[in-house]
Amino acid sequence: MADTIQSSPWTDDGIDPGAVLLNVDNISLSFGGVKAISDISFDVCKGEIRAIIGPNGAGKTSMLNVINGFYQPQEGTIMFRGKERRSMKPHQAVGQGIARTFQNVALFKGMSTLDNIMAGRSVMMKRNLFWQLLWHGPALNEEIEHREKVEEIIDFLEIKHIRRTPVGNLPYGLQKRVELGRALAMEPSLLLLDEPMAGMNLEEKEDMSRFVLDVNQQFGTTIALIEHDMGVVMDLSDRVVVLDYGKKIADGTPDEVRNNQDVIDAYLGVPH
Amino acid sequence: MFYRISGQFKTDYRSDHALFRVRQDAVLMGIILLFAWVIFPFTANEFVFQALLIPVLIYSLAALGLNILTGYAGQLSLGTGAFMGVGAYACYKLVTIFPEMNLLVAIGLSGFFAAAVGVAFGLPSLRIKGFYLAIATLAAQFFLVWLFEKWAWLYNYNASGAIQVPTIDMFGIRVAGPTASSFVQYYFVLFVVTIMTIFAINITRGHIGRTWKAVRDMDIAAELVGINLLRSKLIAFAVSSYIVGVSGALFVFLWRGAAEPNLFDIPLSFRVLFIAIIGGLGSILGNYLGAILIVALPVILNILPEMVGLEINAAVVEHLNIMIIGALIIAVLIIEPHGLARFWAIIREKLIMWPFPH
Amino acid sequence: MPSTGSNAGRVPVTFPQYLLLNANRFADRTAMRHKDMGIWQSWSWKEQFEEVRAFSLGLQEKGLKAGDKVAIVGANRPRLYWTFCSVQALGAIPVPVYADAVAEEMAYVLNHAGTKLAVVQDQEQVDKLLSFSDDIPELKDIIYDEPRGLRDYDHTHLQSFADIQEIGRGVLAADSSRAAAWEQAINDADGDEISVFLYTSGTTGRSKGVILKAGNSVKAAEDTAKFDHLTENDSVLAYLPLAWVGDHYLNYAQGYVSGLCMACPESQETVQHDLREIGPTFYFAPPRVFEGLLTSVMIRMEDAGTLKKKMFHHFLGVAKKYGEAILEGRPVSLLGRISYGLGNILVYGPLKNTLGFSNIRTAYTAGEAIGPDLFSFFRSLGINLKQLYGQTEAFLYVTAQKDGEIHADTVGKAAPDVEIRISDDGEVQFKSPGMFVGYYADDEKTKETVTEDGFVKTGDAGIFDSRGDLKIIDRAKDVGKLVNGSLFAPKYIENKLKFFPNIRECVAFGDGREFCSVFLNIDLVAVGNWAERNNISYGSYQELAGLPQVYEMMTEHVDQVNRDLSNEPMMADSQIKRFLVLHKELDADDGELTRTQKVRRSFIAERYAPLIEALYDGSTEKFVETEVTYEDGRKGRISATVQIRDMDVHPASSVTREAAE
Amino acid sequence: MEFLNNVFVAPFQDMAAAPDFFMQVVWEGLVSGVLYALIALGFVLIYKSSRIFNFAQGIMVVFAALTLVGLHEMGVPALLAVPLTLGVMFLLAVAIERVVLRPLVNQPDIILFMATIGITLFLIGFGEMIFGGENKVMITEQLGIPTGSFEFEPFGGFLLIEQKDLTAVVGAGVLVLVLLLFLNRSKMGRAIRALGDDHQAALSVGISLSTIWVLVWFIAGIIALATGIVWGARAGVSFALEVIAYKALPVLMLGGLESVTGAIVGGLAIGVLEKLFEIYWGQPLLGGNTETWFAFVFALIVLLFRPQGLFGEKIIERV
Repeated sequence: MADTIQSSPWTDDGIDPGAVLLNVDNISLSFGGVKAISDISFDVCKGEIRAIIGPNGAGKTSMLNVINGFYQPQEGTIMFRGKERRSMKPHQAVGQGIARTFQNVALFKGMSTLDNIMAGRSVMMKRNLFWQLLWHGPALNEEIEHREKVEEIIDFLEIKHIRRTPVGNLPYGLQKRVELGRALAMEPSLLLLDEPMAGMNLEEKEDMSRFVLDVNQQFGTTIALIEHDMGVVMDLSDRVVVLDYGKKIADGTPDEVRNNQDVIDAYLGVPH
Repeated sequence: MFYRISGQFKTDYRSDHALFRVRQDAVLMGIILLFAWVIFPFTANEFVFQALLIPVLIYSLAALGLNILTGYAGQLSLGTGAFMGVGAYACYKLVTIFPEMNLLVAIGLSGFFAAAVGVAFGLPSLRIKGFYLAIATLAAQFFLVWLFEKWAWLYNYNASGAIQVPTIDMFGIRVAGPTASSFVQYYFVLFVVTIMTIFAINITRGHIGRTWKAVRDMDIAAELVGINLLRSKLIAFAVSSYIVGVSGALFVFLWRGAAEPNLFDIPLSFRVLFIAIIGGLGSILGNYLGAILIVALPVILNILPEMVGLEINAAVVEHLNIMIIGALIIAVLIIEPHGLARFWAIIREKLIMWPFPH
Repeated sequence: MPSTGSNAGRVPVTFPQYLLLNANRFADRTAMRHKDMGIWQSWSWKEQFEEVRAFSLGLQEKGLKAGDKVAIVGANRPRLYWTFCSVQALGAIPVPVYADAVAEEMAYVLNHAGTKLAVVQDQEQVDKLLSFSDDIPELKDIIYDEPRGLRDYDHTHLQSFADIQEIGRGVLAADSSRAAAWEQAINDADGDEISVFLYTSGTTGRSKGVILKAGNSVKAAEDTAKFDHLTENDSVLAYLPLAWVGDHYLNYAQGYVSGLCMACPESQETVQHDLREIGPTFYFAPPRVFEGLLTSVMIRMEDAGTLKKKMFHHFLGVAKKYGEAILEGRPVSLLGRISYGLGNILVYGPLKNTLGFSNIRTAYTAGEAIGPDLFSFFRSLGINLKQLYGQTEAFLYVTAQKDGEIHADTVGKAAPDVEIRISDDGEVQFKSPGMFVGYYADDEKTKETVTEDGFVKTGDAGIFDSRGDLKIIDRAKDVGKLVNGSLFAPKYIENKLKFFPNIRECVAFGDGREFCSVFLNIDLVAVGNWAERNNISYGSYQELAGLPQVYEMMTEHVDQVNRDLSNEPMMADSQIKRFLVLHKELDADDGELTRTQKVRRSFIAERYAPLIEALYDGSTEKFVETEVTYEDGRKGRISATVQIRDMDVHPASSVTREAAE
Repeated sequence: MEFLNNVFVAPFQDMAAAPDFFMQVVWEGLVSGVLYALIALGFVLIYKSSRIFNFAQGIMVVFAALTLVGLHEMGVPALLAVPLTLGVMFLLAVAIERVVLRPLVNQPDIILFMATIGITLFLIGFGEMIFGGENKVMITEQLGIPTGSFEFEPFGGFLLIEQKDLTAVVGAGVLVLVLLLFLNRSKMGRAIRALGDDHQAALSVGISLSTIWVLVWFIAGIIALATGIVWGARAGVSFALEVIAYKALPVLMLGGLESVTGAIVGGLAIGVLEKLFEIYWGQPLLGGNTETWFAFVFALIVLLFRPQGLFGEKIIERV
């Protein structure tokens, strides 16, 4: 039963609901002279769904990569859970409660759904080599303990029937769902979703939207997402940042953004 | 067909995580163990021990070590032979410096030397990937073999430049040296291989094994789910090299009896690699299947013409053997890139689905 | 652990009493399983007892009293099954409702039964109930099993199953005497209490609430459990709709009485897989499920290699020859036994295993006629498949086939303690231990159904064959008479014809006529395949249907049916004298079939009146023109000259005639 | 102190003391380097065009040389033996494409790599069975390669340059030039280069994938023959030659798997450096024979600081 999920400490990051969880300040990032992001600032508040939108090449994915430590920005600072940082290793970001999914599904193809999601809990699994060699005893207990958590996620995402299927054999929509499951398994306080609905049909999009909302409501997980489908973004998110050519051009509620002239121009491809 | 899995269901995670989730697998394993532990040793003659049983076990173990690194953690290594050498030389030094040391302990310890060297050569793996890393492991291969040759201390300044296994008793039973019986040596090797296999199974199905597979399948994603790549890879290098080192010690002490540096040269590395590939990367079982094939093939090629009354000279047989192994590798890769282990998995699956084709 | 004091030695007369008994005698044996979170979560009888008690006490605390009705809506879930017993323990009445019923239908049942509480599975059901909450003023509270998605709902009249159990456990912890009082109340029951309302799915008119009494229900279940030797070692997969009498009887009632283990599947989609995992010992499925299984077996074997296919069909042949005889313990030659044994290793054993039938001791099918070949196929594999005939009003069993007395064309003899008779107009009537006491709040219907001497009218027409087995031949209202006064049961004849794979549909006529005649629809796939194999070319259904070779084939089939009929004294006069193959397929789009693919006899009779006329006026062919609706909705007309064939009639078999006389 | 002196001072003093010997060492290194570069070039070509890490390149050298000498032993005139050998190499390319590459198309890199190891083994067994395993002498003279030597006396010392080495260097240079011209100027060559980047684009040129593969493997075969002749002339023809093929691997690490320039520069650099190391450090300090591993360790160390190799582009990882 999913009863226990409600009482899990997933959101226990010491930040009050509504307060700033992540603050991105004057970030700039460039690759060999090409500016991917220039001087962008915005914040993500605890418990909200924050969307980052923009035309292709606007620097959205780069922004996520900066947030979870995959890229090191040349300028600017990031404040997460009240601590300021310049840079960190991605696996340290996970340790601090940032999880993410990828634009192109990045699952472990040779492993089953179950193992993929279990892999999401690697950070939390502490039994060392010695215990692993023995298997029976502490290592197995730890494995089972995490299996129980993972089964809750599998139940939550309604992917029970593919539990033991190698993910490489799954249809795209389900792969995306498994990837969300793997991110959830990290029990993040901030979940970054990179185009969670890309390449999906309408029905799959509706399913995924429901899961995103459910995650947000049921676990109180703060979510920052990139998405192309404007309809989905406007329905899902509490606040929206709009990027274009690596610059921030608008920031506000879906309604505010929808009526912003710069945004309309950017999406219509008006040169500037 | 014989796999009838209806009614075998799991009521807790403990049994769901059991090694044999299907009863018939356990039965099959029991039969294999019965053969390995009782039937083979009591029916084999000297030739079978020396040409088949003991080398199969030792090569399997070496391939198992390599498979952990290459098949599970995805780090291609071409230097297995040299790491076997580290194990063998370490063991040699241990038993000659501490003659009282139990051979089992000495072999166990010698693995740690191999592990240490493995970690040292594994360090670049964070920055160097794929084929570049494979070439880098050749650096270990060539450097170490050169070292075995040039560092006279390693072979106790023997004039021949080779190491000679001394006579060693354990609990009053002769286990190594020219006068040790094959029967005893077989059990010794079997014991070590069994223990190592259990360890390997345990570690590959646990969370460390899972991080390896994650790194293998997609290292960037692995990093972004919080897996420390360097740590994960180094553990793989250490565990792999340990097992390879132990197999190297067994190779010399329980089988060959003596070794020159060039024994550990690149042909040995490749031999082990072939076993792992033909057996199946990313599988434990495959190492045994691959070893059986690669070890038995020349024996069969030698015996077969005789049996049908043909006389083929030894050199031709040798060349034929190499050719066939080469062709076999290509054939296995074309038919089933995941090796004999996958063949078995498919057969098993078919037996479960029987009489349906899929 | 329940105290045994006051109840020692007494035979339980209610299901809650059985719960107490089982919690003692089968304490640590598994009572319930549910595939959830990747494993089969299991509860022993003792644990089940504790779950039920906690929920029951929680309900009591919430004010549920004897006589209150509680709706139960959802799929097969342990908590919903526990709800039955929890409610019954308080003297209240569970009312299971079909979870897939449309809102209007569900509202009707809830209002009619007057439920004040509903225990439902999940958000979907909660939403459904809330959507028409204005129409069901009496329903005050909803309790749900799965909390998913319900977090932000207004919880003033909505609570989770777990919360209610928490209340119950709190009560127990606070006041230890409550447990004893709860058990005492259970033990005080004398069996005259109402056990459950089962609403029949209304094929005609509104649903009717069948009232079943505890003592009767228990007695019926005890009888059949004994009949099939069910014990605590048996297991079933509970996958049938919760509100259907079959599920309630076979799983819940027989389960409590015998102590068997009930397993709930993970979801409706995984039933086949879960069945395979559990490998139950007792199984029930309607004929269409078995038919689907057979079809899928054959289709899956199509992809096999030639050698394997040959082997497979060879051993199916062996099974056909010896299988049933071996199953029934009849003498079989040594060679036959060896062949069958080999087949068992190579085919039957593995096949049963992949289907999940390895451990089956008893399997039942019911609900409609099952084809003799289909029936024999499963029996020849060594599966003890039997037929039963039952009704909600009987609390299931009216007849059941006894081990070793199995015939594909009958539903067996009266079940234990059941009395059956056939009324003058051919209707089957019965008196049974589990018999209902009436329809809830519908005395008129009750009077219509129960005769003055206490028999229940089934609405089915039946006959006893020479062995004394009951044959159900049709709905009573569809049965007519030939001019000579002998019985005419169209469905019976149609079913016999439809068991031929080449015949897709057929309609029999004869009521008030001289003789019986039929319309046939060939099966385009089966006959098409046959035509291809024999190099017969055809352009359309119409052309194929009119081919002389096809008529030859149909003649053979009809003749076979006539031969069969001639062996049945009651039916010998219904042999088919004339038939025709219709020039078009009967189609739901044209109103000839219902959406559930049943023939609409009267509509067809009207639409094809000229053809019927031709059948009885002796002409050998008839030109007709018919309006048809194409798939895209357009209308068109097709015309054809339909051939009519005369058939020879077989003399009624003298042996059976004598026996009948 | 003495140790530091031995490592960091003495070798350079030695070099300065005998500049003529130093030049001799560099020359020897260069000649080896040319051969390394040639083998590496074969690797690069195949890798560029098909993403296959062709482990069999080394054995192709041996196989080509053996075939040439073997044919001559059977009485085929030397100058006819060369085209015949080329024919054999072409058949080999066709066979490999048919039997190995085509069935394995779209398999992961590592599988193809393993397959080339299979090819290696097969060719070893096959070659030995046909031509025997014993050492053979390259038919240098018969091919018209000059065998004399030039002697110089720079800095009052003595420098010996063998004519066959010079021929090898010049010949290799010509071969590389022709190859570069082919790759850059011809339609086929451009297709090969495009293939490395994008299969579709290459196919749109209108040349079938199998044709390109056969061609590339054939070119690798030509290079192998050239290498085999040159190296055989220096060290005799036997399967020991295979070892030199391994030397091409650190060259590839250093130069990058896809860079033609990298292969050439890397080959020359490694040839020279390993010789210098052996003479000035290896033999006096380490007991010699360091050439077996020097190149690998050197490449490994370089790679640690430049993971993309000397000529690779900086890798930006994307997700």
